[in-house]
Amino acid sequence: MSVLSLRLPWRRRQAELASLASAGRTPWQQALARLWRNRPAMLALLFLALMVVACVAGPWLLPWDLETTDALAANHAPGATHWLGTDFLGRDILTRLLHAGRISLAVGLVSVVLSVVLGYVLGALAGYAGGWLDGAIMRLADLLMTIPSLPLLIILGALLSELQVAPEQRIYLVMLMLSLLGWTNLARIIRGQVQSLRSRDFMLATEVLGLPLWRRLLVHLLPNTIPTLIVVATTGVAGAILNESYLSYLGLGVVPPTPSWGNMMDTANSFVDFQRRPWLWMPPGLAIFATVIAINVLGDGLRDALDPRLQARGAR
Amino acid sequence: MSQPLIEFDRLSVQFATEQGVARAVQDVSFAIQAGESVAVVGESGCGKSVTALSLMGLLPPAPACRLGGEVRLDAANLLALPPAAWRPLRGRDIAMVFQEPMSALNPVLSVGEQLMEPLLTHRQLSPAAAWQQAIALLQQVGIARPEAIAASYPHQLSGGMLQRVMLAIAISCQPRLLIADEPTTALDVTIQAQILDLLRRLQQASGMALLLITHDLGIVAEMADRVVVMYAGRVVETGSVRDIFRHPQHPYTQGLLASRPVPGRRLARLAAIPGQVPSPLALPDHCAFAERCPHARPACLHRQPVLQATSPTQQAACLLLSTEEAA
Amino acid sequence: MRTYVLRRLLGAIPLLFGASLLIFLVFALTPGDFIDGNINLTPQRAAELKALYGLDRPLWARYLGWLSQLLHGDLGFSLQHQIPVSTLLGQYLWSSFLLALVSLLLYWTLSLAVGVLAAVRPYSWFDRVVTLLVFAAMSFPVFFLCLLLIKWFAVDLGWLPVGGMISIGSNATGWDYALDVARHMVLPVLTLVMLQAGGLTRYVRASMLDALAMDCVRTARAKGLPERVVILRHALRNALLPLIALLGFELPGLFAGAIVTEKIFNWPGVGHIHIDTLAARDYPVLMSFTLLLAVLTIVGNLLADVLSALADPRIRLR
Amino acid sequence: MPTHSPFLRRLLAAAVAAGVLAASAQADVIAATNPSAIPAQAKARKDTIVGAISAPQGIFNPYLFSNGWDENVTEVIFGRLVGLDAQGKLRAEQAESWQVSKDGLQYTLKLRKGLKFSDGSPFTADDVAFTLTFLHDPAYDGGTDISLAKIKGGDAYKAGKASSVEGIKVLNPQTIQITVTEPGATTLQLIGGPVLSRAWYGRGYQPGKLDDLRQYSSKPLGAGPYIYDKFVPGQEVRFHANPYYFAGKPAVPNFIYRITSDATKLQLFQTGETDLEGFSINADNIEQLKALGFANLNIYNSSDYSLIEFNHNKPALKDVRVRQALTYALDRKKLVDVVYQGYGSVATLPLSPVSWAYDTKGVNPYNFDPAKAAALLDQAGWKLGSDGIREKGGQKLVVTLLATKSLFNDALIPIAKENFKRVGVELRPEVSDFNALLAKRKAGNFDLATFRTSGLNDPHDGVARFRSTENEVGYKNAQVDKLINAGNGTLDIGKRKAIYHQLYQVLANDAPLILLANRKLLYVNSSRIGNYQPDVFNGIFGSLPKLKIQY
Repeated sequence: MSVLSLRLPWRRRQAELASLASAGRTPWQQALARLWRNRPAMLALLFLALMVVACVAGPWLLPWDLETTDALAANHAPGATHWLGTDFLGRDILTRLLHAGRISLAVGLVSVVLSVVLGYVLGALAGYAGGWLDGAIMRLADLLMTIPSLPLLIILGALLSELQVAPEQRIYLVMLMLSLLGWTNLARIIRGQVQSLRSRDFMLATEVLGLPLWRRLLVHLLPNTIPTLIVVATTGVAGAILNESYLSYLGLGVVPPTPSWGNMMDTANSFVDFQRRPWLWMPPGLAIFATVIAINVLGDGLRDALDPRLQARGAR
Repeated sequence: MSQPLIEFDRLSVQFATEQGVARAVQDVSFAIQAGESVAVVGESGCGKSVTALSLMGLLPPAPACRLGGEVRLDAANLLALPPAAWRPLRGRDIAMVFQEPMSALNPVLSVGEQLMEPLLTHRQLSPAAAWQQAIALLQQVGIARPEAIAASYPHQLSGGMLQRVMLAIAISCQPRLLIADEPTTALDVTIQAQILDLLRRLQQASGMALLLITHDLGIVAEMADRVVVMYAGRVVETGSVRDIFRHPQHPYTQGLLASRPVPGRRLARLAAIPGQVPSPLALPDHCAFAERCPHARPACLHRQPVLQATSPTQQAACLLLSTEEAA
Repeated sequence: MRTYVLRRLLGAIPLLFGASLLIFLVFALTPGDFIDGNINLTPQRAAELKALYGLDRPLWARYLGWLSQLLHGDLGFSLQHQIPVSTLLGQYLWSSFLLALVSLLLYWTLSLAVGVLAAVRPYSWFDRVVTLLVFAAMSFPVFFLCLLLIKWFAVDLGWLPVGGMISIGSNATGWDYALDVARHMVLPVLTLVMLQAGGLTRYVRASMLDALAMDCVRTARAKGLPERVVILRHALRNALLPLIALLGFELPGLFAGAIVTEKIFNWPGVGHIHIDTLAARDYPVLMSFTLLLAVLTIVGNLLADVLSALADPRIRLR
Repeated sequence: MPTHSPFLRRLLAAAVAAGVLAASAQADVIAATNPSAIPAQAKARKDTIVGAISAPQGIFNPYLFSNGWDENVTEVIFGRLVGLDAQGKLRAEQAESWQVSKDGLQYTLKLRKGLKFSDGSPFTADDVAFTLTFLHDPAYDGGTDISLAKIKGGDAYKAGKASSVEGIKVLNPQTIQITVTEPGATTLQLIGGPVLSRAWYGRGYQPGKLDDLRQYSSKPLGAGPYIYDKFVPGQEVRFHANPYYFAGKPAVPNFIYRITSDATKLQLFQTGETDLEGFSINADNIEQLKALGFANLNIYNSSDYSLIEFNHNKPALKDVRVRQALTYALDRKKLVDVVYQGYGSVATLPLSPVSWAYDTKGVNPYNFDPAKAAALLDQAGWKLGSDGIREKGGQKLVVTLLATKSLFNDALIPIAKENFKRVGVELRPEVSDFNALLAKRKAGNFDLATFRTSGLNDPHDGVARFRSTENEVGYKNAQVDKLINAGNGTLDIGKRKAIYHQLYQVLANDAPLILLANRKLLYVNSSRIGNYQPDVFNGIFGSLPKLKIQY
């Protein structure tokens, strides 16, 4: 038989079996319990937690100063003195990597959480409520999608510098604004899914039961859209971390000398650095990679925990 | 007795889950004769649907799900078949009707298309002939405007209507066995009766065997020749409808009958039996019903009962029965 | 259906006016203009030039001027390139479109195939390898990928040109021209496919996993349909529905130009025009180009809605 | 202290080499070691040289282009009446000779005999008059500011009060006379630029309406070494040799400007797609290019300089001691070493080291001296606060720095921040794109701004920004104004040199800005191309007519 052959992913009954095992608790407690038992998800969570701790505490533990430049120690390969080498100003890569993680992790998570929440709520509302609300939300989305983001960012950069907002806080305001503009794509996708889900019997049942709207959106529709949200979240985290460095061209990103994973990679964008000094770009690249993988695994775990019916672990 | 159509022989099914191994079905043995109606009864999670699906080959593949024993169709072990050899049997020899007609049909394909599929696959009809046949089948299941219904999509039809469509699909290739997994649970009471009536008529007309999976003893009494009672993955009692309803031997069967729904009130389920079904992840080595059993003795917490004949047509698995006999 | 499309099209008119106003305001408020960017001008000469270009007129007058121009079908005159904006865009838009269209076709095909395969065998080695590759491609910037491809295929192996759209000094026409362009397209297309396929593969996989879990897929199997039919006809058709919205987003993308990729491969696309004109604050070009993308965005979303309704009988058009 | 890395040794060696070269006007050449390594693709191009260019836009009119790449294209097509040599001195090209009256108010240019445009039509003084008159058109919006030449009657013509420019007089087909109202050292370069043919450009031209003339931007006609063939947008500009070029038809029949970008120019050169290319200068690039074997490396000083500008309208920066202190506080040597890796130098004068006017004698070099900086700040009344930041009258000494994102600034900002902190000054960098930077600067909303000048042809171009009439950031110094005017008011190089030397000393003491660096440029040619001698004032154009293909 062809590669496509497979047997039915066996979910529903298995879920019933699992739910029997944890009967007698509220759905949320059950979900948490399921998440707790999900070993890959817990490992991912542990990894993220360790990363946060390392980024917060690490720079204090290392002997190198973040901003002190040393022309004589420029571009050293990794070694005993500098474990991950030094950059073109002789600054310790490891120290900068960990320090950069503070901003990059915060930026990645903040922007993703914001746009996912906005995109989900508005998309689900539009798809579920339909009618004029759907029309209004979608036309607003259309309009927002037409606004050119680059000049808007330049304006924002000028405005923030006019208002004398400290550079280290600007990035968060920018993330907020990008989320306010950037929910549109996700909202359209979610809306499409919800329109299909709306007519499935379990949603009709919630309507018949007269459950409040928020409960229908959060408890019944959310688990069904989680796979999409995970995809958006993982692509979003990587994108936000990398794009942060492009924002600094417009005065909106992190201002040098403060490091971020994005701008660390960005300074190694010449072919020579790429080929001959991998220590300049590999550490931040791998850090982003690991973060994205961890978030993906955690997201999968969350999905399984929230709606075991959708468990897709087949041959795990 | 002639060669049975279907024979479950010490079937066991285990699922590997994150939390451990779930023993969904253990040591299940029973047979279905050609043209016979057999009902499998039990609470949800007792393994009755898994048993049915093992017959269809629709359980997940190896590492996630492990099968033991044999399931035989015409004396050939289905579990030993490669997937490719199993597929042509589905829909042609064995068909299945599911609990929720709303989700069991594909929302983006028209009813007619879905009805034509098995005809095209198993009977190699031309599309035009398959369409004609589909209309005829819809008429056969009592649908008034078959052309209009065939052109419509599942979301445009009521639950009862959809279950009729499901039945039409199931009988389209004249299977020898029809599995009906809680076929009326999701439907209104009035529709339930119509569907059951239809099911019975179809069975009589074609002479196919019926494996009815239900928790509703009312339906069992109406439809079945024989009953298989399952509890926690095991068969606890089996016998003719008369045997089971007149003199149930197993305390669980007795409890089930005592908690039979009062007419007009559905979903009363098993209020009469205290406690809960044990988790398939943590099944005891002793009688799984012992904790809930009103007649349990100390021995019940130490041994696993086996099925034994209590009459020529009835068998039960209970230690109480064997100790009484021994005494 | 026809009335729905008609109503949406009519509804797009005020939307477009809104978009044009927003776009105008955004650019009008952007710090700096075409004259400010020239450090060699004396203040007197700068003032003279601003008056020549009408940059000293009040905002509303400039907006109305632009609007009436647009309504006459005139996209304006590029300050920087000194040719009509339509001519300028015409020079670069189609090469961007060509690149984007070929990549689009390839990465949708690839993503669908890979996403479906990964979903059919979730957590298999194939799925895991694909997942890792996708996330690796996401975690490193575009230019790394471009540089790597150039190093391998153009410098070390010498199979393909480093960049550009035609060979140096080439006067080829007809088939020879097409072949020349095709050779130059390979690497940028490869880059775009690798970049875009990542996210899309994840979407397809998630959507397909969802579809495979539907009861109707089990029904299809119970009917004894061949696995190929179960996957492609029953599961994939359901999995494609949420992806239609994504397809709608691609329409403006076809004409927007891939900024980094075009730059590194010297592809004469509209991406660098966008960046150059922004750096020079050539507002007539920027505004018209942005408005063009706005129109495409609105049309793309409308198309997505119509397609969704055609593909999903449950979504009735209101 | 770790032992020196091989990289550092290379860096030091390069720095020594660069020091030796610093005063040389000619390019330092690192010759190809293995010409046989020339890629086959390049060798196959027997009659064509491929140069590199960044982003031409297709406005091939020397007075209408809006970006410098188009200017490079027009140089090839048009040539000039009066050019510059490798030292920045005037050089006769299409004009055979010129005379300037004693008072510097009258310029007489004599054209070469038998000059022809590339279509064979005659090139006369009338065409020069047409060109200069056109530049006074009120509708003219190009980058050339002819008003700086102060031609007599120019303003009247521009205002529509005269039908011709009074100061432009054609004496005979070979001679033109220009009368100006103010002497100017750069006037000859302004009036001795590229010439537009009246027959070609003037056909449908009417004063006040440029539309007709503009259409010839894509069909240029000039008298330069090569004739324009075709512009393939985003790809290349193609030329063929001009048989009517005054110095003789160039030896190589075809020339192409191929569009390249920083990311892949090395790969394009390496695979033989380009013959001539410019690279940003650093040890990495030089090492890679040398390794190719077939590349000739030409290294020479650039004519621009980078700087940090003070906003003189800010009270703290009005104090000369603060400006001096900030200059002393900045370790510019380190900056130059890190960025240019031995191929640049700390700027002491607002001028390229190759210029004839370059003379640092007696000019304060402001060597890195944090102690002196601290002392100056103390004198100015800025006392160290408890947080390590100086304050005066409750005001903290916090300065903003406007910068764009660039490799140079990636090094400048960390170094400046660290250096300033050391003397008790907090630096707040503000990054934006260049246009927004200039807008902010114009609005006066900044303390410091950093950027690089464009290429400077005359010493006057380097100091014009300090003149109070042209300064946009509030700098005023009467003595400086006087010296700048004097320097621009005579054409005698000896006199000018003395004036500028005095001006540089005054400017250094006044510290109106922090001069950062003079960089070097790296131009590379495939060794198959002979006679290639790029220089700072002419780039590749200076030797273009003489190039030949050797392999």
